Amino acid sequence: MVNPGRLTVDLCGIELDNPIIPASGTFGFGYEFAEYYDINILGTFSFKGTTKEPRFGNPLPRIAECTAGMINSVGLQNPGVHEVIAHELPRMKEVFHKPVMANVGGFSPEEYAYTVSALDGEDSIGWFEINISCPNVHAGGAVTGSDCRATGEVVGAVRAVTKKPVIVKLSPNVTDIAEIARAAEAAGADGISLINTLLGMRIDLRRKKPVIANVMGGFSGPAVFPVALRCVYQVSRAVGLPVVGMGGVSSAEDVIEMMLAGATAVGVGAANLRDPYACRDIIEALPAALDKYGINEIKDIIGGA
Amino acid sequence: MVNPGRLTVDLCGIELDNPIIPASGTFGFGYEFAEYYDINILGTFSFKGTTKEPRFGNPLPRIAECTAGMINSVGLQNPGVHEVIAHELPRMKEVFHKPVMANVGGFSPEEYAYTVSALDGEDSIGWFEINISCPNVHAGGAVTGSDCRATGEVVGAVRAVTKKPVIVKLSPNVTDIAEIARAAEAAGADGISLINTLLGMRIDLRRKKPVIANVMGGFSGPAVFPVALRCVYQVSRAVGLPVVGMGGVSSAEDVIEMMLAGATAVGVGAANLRDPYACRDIIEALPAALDKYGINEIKDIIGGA
Amino acid sequence: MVKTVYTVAGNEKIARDVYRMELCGDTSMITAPGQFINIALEGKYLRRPISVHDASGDALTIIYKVVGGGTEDMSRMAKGTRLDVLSGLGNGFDTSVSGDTPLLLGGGLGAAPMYMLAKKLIAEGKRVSAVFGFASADDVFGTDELRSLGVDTAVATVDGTAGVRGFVTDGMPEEYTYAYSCGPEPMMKAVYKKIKTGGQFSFEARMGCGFGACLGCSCKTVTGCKRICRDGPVLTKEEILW
Amino acid sequence: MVKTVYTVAGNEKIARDVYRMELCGDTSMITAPGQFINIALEGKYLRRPISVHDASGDALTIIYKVVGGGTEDMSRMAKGTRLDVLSGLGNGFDTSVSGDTPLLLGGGLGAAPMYMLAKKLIAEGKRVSAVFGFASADDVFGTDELRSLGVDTAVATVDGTAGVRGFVTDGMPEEYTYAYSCGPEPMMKAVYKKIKTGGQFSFEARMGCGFGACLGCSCKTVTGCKRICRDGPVLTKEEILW
Repeated sequence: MVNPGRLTVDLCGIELDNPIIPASGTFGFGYEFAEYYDINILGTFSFKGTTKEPRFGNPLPRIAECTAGMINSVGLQNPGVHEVIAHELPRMKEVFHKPVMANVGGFSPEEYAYTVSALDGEDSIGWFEINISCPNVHAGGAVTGSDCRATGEVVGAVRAVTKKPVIVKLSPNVTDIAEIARAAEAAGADGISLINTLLGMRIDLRRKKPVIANVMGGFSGPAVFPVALRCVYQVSRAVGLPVVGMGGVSSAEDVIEMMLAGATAVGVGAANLRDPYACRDIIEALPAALDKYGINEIKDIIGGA
Repeated sequence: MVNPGRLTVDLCGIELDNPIIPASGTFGFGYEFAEYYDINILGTFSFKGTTKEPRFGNPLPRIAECTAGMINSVGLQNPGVHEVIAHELPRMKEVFHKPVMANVGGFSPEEYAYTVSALDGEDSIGWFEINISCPNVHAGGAVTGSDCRATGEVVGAVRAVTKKPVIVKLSPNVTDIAEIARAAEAAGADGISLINTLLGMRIDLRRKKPVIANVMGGFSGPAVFPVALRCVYQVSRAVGLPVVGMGGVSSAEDVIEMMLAGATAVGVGAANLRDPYACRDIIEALPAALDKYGINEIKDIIGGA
Repeated sequence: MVKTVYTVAGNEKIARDVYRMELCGDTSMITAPGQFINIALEGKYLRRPISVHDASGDALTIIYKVVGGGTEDMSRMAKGTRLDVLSGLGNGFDTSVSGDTPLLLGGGLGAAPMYMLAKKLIAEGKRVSAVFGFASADDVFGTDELRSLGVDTAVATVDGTAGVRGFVTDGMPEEYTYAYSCGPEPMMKAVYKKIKTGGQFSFEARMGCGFGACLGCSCKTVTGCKRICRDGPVLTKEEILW
Repeated sequence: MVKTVYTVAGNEKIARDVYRMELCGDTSMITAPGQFINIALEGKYLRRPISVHDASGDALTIIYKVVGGGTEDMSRMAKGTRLDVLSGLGNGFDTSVSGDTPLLLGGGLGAAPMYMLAKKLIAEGKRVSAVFGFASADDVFGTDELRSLGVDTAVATVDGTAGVRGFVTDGMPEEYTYAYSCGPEPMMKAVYKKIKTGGQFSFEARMGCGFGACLGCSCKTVTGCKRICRDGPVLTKEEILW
């Protein structure tokens, strides 16, 4: 690496050493991955989706295998924001010394605002990622992020209680994702992250019943990459905000492709579950991949396609 | 096979010897596949999407590879309905002696009605499949099938000009596919087929430009199977019509899974392109697969999950 | 958890649909019986979690059942095949609380981890007995091996074709100081209800990662929410909510 | 089109990123030079269409360039690897119209099908000459082989490191009765513009199926819409819209 800064990108005014961000729900609060490698090599990571109240989440089975991917139906399991502040963030801060992305879920604008307010005083938090698109907490996958008005209300409520950058995480399970992104932008979002999982399903042929106890769940993995790339392309052209692109990213090449489509930073989700070293390996592979495709600084390619 | 009728299903009042239907756009007008095997073993097939006027379709490249799938951007290339009647159907009838499914595309209710009227006198046609969901003919993938009102108008126009069963082919690129299916049912549809392709995209890292000349295209193959299965499950519970389930089906097991989800018959698309014998092999494998999972007659499992 | 490469050193059928695979590689991360490894398979997105049958030095043995495409692929693996594996997963059994005469209860494939557990208990000077339950005589495995360690091993089969007719709970001795159980949940639940002593129970679940990241295999316990893959797979009788 | 299995009988590098693979299997469906085969690769959804370099009896040779993951996998295939192949695809070159002194023009990997074409033309009693164009000397392949058939073979390289400096069109002889061309479109377009005789041009395209089903590689011609994979890959000068 001739140029040590060739991987840096700016995400809502905070510089990342590289664009790689383990996605919420695949990296816990980081400290367990810190047993495997120094997680400070990451750009940042998005911690486990946190809600006002503790949540056990959905019944088991929560996991189904698919060709080139998996379905999860965790359902926002988390110990609640106060427990997160009391026990998870202190453990996280012992091993991660960069600004972290705080992923927040909820069921009403007030609840989102409550959780963001509660976390806002944490210096370790660089950005909020507002998850309005979890397919696992409402019947049939209906989410706030399917509707422009509901999106605007949640984003507006959160915007009112924090000065930190607010990144809104969108669902791909919509007719027009650009329209939702514009609603988030109009309500004061600083960035957009996408895609959350595709709503998917598998059936167990032996039992002749859905594999997932909750019937449907969120489909992720390399299989969804072309859909994610398309959504990133559409959204990055529809709004004037930085985009965190994710969905099936598994290699340095995938990162470059996401950034060419319009992503400023790149989330890595399911890949962490198959291989706990996935993000480390991607970061290590990036310089050679940039060389291969004649790219000097990675920030130069954002939206280049 | 102890019971020779164990694979039969009834699709809108016409009995199929088995549920396997090569999907439109992957099987031409059948006569080329008839060089490889006797296509009369099929349940039926859906012929190449036909429009009022001849269409060349989209510029090349039209094809991109994906993990466990492919993107196509053919764009309804076809010689127009009159040429289809004059030259394609006669060739088809020489090799296929069962009722065929006539896939019809268009750009206005009047155009759909024109094409269906023109084809309605063809005795070889058993069903119309009304494609309101091709992602490759409008900017950004917007389609009639994204909107309940537009769906109702097209289905109503077609319904008025034919007494043959009208099957409406839906797009998965919508927020609520069940709602679109209900609109089709209310306008007089006799069946629903789904899913059309997911809107997807790839970027060529060497050229740093989209692989597909038209930027985005329709993503299909095993990667989309969990999304297709979910859509079939949702739609088959939302309407009282038979469903032709398709999307990534590649094996006899996939067929069983689709039918458990709610499909009465099962379309096979991209698999025909990777292997021209895919449908033959699936049909041959079905009896043993039924035995394995303790199924006597395949019609018994429709919607069983 | 350590990511490592194991090489297949042997792979043979030992009962109906059940195979024993010998693997060669570093096993130093296996610190207790009842832990598992998670194997990446070509063309399958999720790894396959398989409990450790035995491990020492450079040799590790697993016993697995062919239940789908992934395990079918495994059954065809030749000697020399290199496997990408996460090893040393899960807590494993705690032998320190067993008392002098622990009882091992294995149902079906749940018999697999009992061999390494028995070895450890015997090494600690305990007198071990075991009951293995299977559907039928064709499914029985691991009993001779256990007996060769000196473990008094009873067998129960549902159809009575081997050992006593019935379930594991029908073959249990009167006296034991502690119960270690692994098998299908209904079997473990029956054991849970029958034993008067303390016990440990090893659970199975569909896992996303196998190392505690995805919360795909969470379960509620007396002591809060636990991940089968990381906080388990072994739970104590006291913490199980049944 | 016939679906068949070919076994790798040889696989060696012959120029920069360029490999020759010898395959063993039924080649009876290859009825003309310029046809191609479509190879299924593990883990890749689309087959890889590769033009036939030579075919007779049970032996078929292809020449391919490593341009991505699929062809990279091919370059590592050992002798004995079995390949799922659709064979005998495309129309191939028509030698009946060549006249007595046909000229073969191959650009880069477009040189690959010229060997079998030359053999056929020579067998028909014609005197064949050829010009192969490459970027640089490291990329040159197939010329000695062609000369061994008695073909007067010139080479052009863009950087002048082998043969004449320039393009295929800079190395063309004055006299020939017909031109057969295969290579990148800009090269073929230059040939199209330069030749005074009739000619045939073999096209490349991203293909979905390779046998005419998907319409992924359609192109407009004087005689209507054609599929590169099935109605082509060879088009005549008269039908090309340039």
